[in-house]
Amino acid sequence: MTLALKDVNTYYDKSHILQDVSFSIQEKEVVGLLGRNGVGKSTTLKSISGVVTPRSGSILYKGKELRGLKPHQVTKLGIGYVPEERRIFPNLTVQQNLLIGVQSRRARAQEEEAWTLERAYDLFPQLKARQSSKGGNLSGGEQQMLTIVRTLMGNPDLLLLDEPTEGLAPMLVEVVTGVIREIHGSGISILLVEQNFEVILELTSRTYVMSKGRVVFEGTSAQLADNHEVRKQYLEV
Amino acid sequence: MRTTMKKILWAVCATAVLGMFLPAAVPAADEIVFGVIEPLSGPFKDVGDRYVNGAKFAIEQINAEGGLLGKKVVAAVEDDALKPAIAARKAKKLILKKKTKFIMTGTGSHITLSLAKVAKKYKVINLTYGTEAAKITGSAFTPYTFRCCLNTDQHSAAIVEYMVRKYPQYKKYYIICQDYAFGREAAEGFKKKFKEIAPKGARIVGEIFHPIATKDFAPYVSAIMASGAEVVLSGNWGTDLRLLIKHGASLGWKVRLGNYFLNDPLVLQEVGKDSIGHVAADAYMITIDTPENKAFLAKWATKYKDAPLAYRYPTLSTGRAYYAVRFMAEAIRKAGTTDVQKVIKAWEGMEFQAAWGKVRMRACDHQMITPGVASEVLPTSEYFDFPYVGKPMIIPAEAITTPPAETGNPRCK
Amino acid sequence: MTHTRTKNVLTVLIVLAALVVLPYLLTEVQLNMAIEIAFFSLFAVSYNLLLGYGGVLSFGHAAYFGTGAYFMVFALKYVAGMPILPAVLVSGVAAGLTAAIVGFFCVRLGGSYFALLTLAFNQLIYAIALKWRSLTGGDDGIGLDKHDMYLPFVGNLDTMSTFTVYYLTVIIVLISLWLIRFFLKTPYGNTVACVKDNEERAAFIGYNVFRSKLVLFTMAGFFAGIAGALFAFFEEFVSLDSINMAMSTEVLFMAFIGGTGSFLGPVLGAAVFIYFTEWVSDITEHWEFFLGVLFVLLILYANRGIIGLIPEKIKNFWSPRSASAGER
Amino acid sequence: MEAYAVQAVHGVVYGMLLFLVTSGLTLVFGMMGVLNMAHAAFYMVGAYFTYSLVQWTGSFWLCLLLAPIGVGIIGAFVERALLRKVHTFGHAHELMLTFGIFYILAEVVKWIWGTYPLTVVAPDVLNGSVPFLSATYPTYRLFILLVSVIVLFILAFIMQKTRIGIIVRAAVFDNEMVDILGVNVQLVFLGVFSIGSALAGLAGVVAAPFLSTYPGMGLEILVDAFVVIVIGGFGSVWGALLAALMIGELQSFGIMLIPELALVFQFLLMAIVLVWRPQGLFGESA
Repeated sequence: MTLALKDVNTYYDKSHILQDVSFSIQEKEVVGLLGRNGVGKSTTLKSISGVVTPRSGSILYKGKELRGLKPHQVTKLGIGYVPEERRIFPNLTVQQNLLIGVQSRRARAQEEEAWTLERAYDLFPQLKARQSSKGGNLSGGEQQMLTIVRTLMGNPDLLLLDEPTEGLAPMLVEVVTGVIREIHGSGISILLVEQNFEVILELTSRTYVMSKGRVVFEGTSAQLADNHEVRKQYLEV
Repeated sequence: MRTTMKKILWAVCATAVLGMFLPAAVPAADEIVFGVIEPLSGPFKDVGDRYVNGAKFAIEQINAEGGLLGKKVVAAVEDDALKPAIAARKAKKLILKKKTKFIMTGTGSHITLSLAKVAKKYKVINLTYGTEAAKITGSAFTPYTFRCCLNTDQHSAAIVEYMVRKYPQYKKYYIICQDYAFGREAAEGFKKKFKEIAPKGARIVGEIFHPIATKDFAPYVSAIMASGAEVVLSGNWGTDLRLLIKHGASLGWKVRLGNYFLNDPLVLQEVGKDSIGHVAADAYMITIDTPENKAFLAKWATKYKDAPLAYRYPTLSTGRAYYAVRFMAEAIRKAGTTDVQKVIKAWEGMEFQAAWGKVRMRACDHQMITPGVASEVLPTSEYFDFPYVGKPMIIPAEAITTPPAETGNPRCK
Repeated sequence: MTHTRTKNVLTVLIVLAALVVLPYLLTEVQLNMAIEIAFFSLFAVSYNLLLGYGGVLSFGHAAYFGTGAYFMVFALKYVAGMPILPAVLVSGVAAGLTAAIVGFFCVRLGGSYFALLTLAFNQLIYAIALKWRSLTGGDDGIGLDKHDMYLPFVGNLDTMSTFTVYYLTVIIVLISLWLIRFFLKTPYGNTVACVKDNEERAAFIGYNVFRSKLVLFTMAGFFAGIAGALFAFFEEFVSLDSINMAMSTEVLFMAFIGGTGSFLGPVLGAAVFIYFTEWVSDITEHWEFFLGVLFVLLILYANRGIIGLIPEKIKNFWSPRSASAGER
Repeated sequence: MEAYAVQAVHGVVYGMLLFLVTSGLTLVFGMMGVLNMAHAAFYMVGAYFTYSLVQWTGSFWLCLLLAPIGVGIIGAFVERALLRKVHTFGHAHELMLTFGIFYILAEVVKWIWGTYPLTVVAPDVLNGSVPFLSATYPTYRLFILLVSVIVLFILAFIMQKTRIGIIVRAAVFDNEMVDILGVNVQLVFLGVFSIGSALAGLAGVVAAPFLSTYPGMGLEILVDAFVVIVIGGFGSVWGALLAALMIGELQSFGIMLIPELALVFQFLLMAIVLVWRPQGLFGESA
């Protein structure tokens, strides 16, 4: 088991956002996390990555407790987090954006498959073409690519992706889906938060559905596809 | 942690509040209290310290000689942080709690002017031994205020007298002063006297006012050098004096500077040899060559031999404060009472023998009429291990005294 | 509700009665200090309009205090027969106008920008007071010459008497405090007072944040000016110290030490500040060090000021309605 | 003509000294959004350290290294133990805290070193003059110029060319994201604040023999430094450079042309810039 959350409770000031959330991800698995807006999906990712600290519960990653760690410590353990808002650095060039993500120590540890600028540019030729333009001048799709690749530069073993296809044109959604599949193919586990059900079905083997801060469904993606009740109650608008 | 800290803070505040209500000491009936109000905290502390030590030493001497009117004189010292409002508050405290009828300060004309208001309200004597603004004894005169130091006109005149008498060959004068009330008045004083006694063909080639606490004097020095000035007259003090001399010397100016405060060891210690040949003037200097002064210095040494540089010798303000307090004590003795109105009457027109000569309290404006002393900085000194002023030229009182009609005081016609 | 109201009215009456009899209980030294506390309270409360309600840190509030003080002197000196109360009002208006002009430039900016600009404008106004010697006396300061005060039904009052100055000051300060409080409770005042908490929301729902902030800034300036006028009247002397950065710092200390989160916190702060400086400066020349330490400790551990240190129970008894603008 | 050339050089020298004083302030503001009022106190402490170090070691050159390190350590303590605690309370609290620290440090300096002006003598090699046009020019002023230019180049190099510089610039925009990408932003803050403080200390070392060492030196430079960063645009190193040079030249030529206004030059310049460009010359809009 790579990542296991057990009874995680997270608060913003006084509002109780995550209520006893528990789930787990196996090695090299792609797991989907679904639910309507504001049910706590993003907060779950933030709790794992250390951006917010859960008040109770435990988050074990390869046997290590993550709760209470700072984001950079979590990153150094091998968890890459791509937040929902793209948050590229508009005043830096594409290349400089990528450089910030580099974790030289992790790169050395996994020398064979380490992500380098060259490998990133091979995967995304359009980023190479724009390597010296300012991040602020990229299109939405390019920015989304950049954020994902930037996180890959840290050589994560587990990737937390928060709605990577949000606001992208259908053609770009396909590109992003392809990219995620490719990342998975290179042996990285992925926790994918998505609204786009098609994408989920295509990419994930298992899914969890959240509602009002709790996990209300777990099963294989195929099971979810068949379970109309859950889909109706928790997912469809 | 947070709550403990809160509790501690709370306790501190409570203690503070209680502490405020502790009773203050009330003076004994057989004491005369002199209230000394000076900056004893903040950047002007060393200035205040000196005045306090001068005044205290005078009071000790008075007591050693048997007291005043059979009573012991006590110094009550308060810190005004060089703020008029605080000075006024402390003065009221001294007057109401310690029953003092004599308050004094030497630092800041605005302090003396503010104290004048308090003195007038509570009818006590307001002595200054160091604040020089002409209007203290001029347009803002009150009968309770007495000044036992030079005013800006006298001080400027003494410097100009020295320069013109000793160096009649200099033809080009330049004035540089700080751009505020004191600097402007000092400059007026220079110009007034210069006009009166300038050698033939001599003129003022430039006049410049710079902001207080100027950091770089190079632009000013270059302007002075470009004018070809031989003499620079300045009322600067503090860093504005030290930096003017240092930056002037570093740019290689060849001028003789005449300044109000160059007999201050704190200044001369820092600027060192850059100050040699420059000129200072005052009412009192330790280098005055009279037996009275030698005796005074000997007595001073018994108490302050190992004191900090600022008052190891009664340089600059200390000597002035000493003689001012002695003068006032004599006036009280002459009045035979501490009744303020009677002291005022007795003091007006009274004469007094100071170490440098005879001085007189002018009746109409309560300005001490005194000879001035002026001297040059020499490479070596018997007092300090850095250049210091030598034996002064005594400039007669008539040469530097403002005629009564020009004081702006309605009582002087 | 009625119970609370009764208690409120009672509290107000007790405070008023205490203020009336105070001069008969205090020594003259203490009475002088009470007067100082009164006008500095108003100054600190006016400052707190910016810090507590506006959420902006000004390093230049002395500019308006000083402007008020100088105009008080000018009004009494240059306008023959100027009665005292209108002179106070004129001083406030002069300070308010100054604040409006400065505010026009400053309130667009927030945070550190605002702090720096207010500081710079303070220096500019200070420079004007320093340079314009014929009017202000420059560094020497300028004396205020008092004349008697005529009040209908009361007659001529001797303004040299500390009693008169006390009552005059306290009454004007109380009226000013009441006016500020009253304004903050009007619907418009309420939106102005909340400008800190919902700047973004406010801008979103379409009311004019700029105007609200400017109103707040101008009002703060106006009442600082009134406080300055009272200061001048009490001291009978005004110098650059009333308008320089040190005074701006002191008012920050007063407001913050007392507590920016409540309307009356700064009043407590002014009292503590004056007593503290008076008391500690008698003990040590390094009193400013201890003042600084107190200030930093409060920032770190009790950022609601001294009033925040008072146990809730006592506070609830005295002011059941707690402050409208809470610091986090 | 020569008079103008001399004044121009005076202006450049003083301007670069002002730049040296403000560079650390700009760095800290640009990176952390903290307007560090304690900066002026750090500057003063740097000068006082220089005084004591010269007393002990006899070497001014050593001070150029040790005093900034000492001040940097104080800065590190301030950031780690105090500033970080109030970060969540917002800018006003950070500003007040640094002001409180300024206030305390100014008193501590008086407590330790007294109120007398202290003499720091520059090494002989810097005390002379070099020929310049038809006269001479003090070597120390050229030394000030040299140190400032070196600092400028080092800063520019670090900011533009190194990973640290890139991280710092990224953190200006979104320090949380930088943290998420695996960089310990707290540590970066600590480093930047220490370096900013150390730069203030370095300015203090350079100023000590030139501007005299006394308790008021911090407060007196504070306002000038703030005017520089307002004019230059908050957080912009190039803006600070340009503004400092403008003020230096204005002081030099202004006193020749309109001496009456010497007191308000910098404020006038500031007012003009603010009316024309409220965010300062190089500032991003506020």
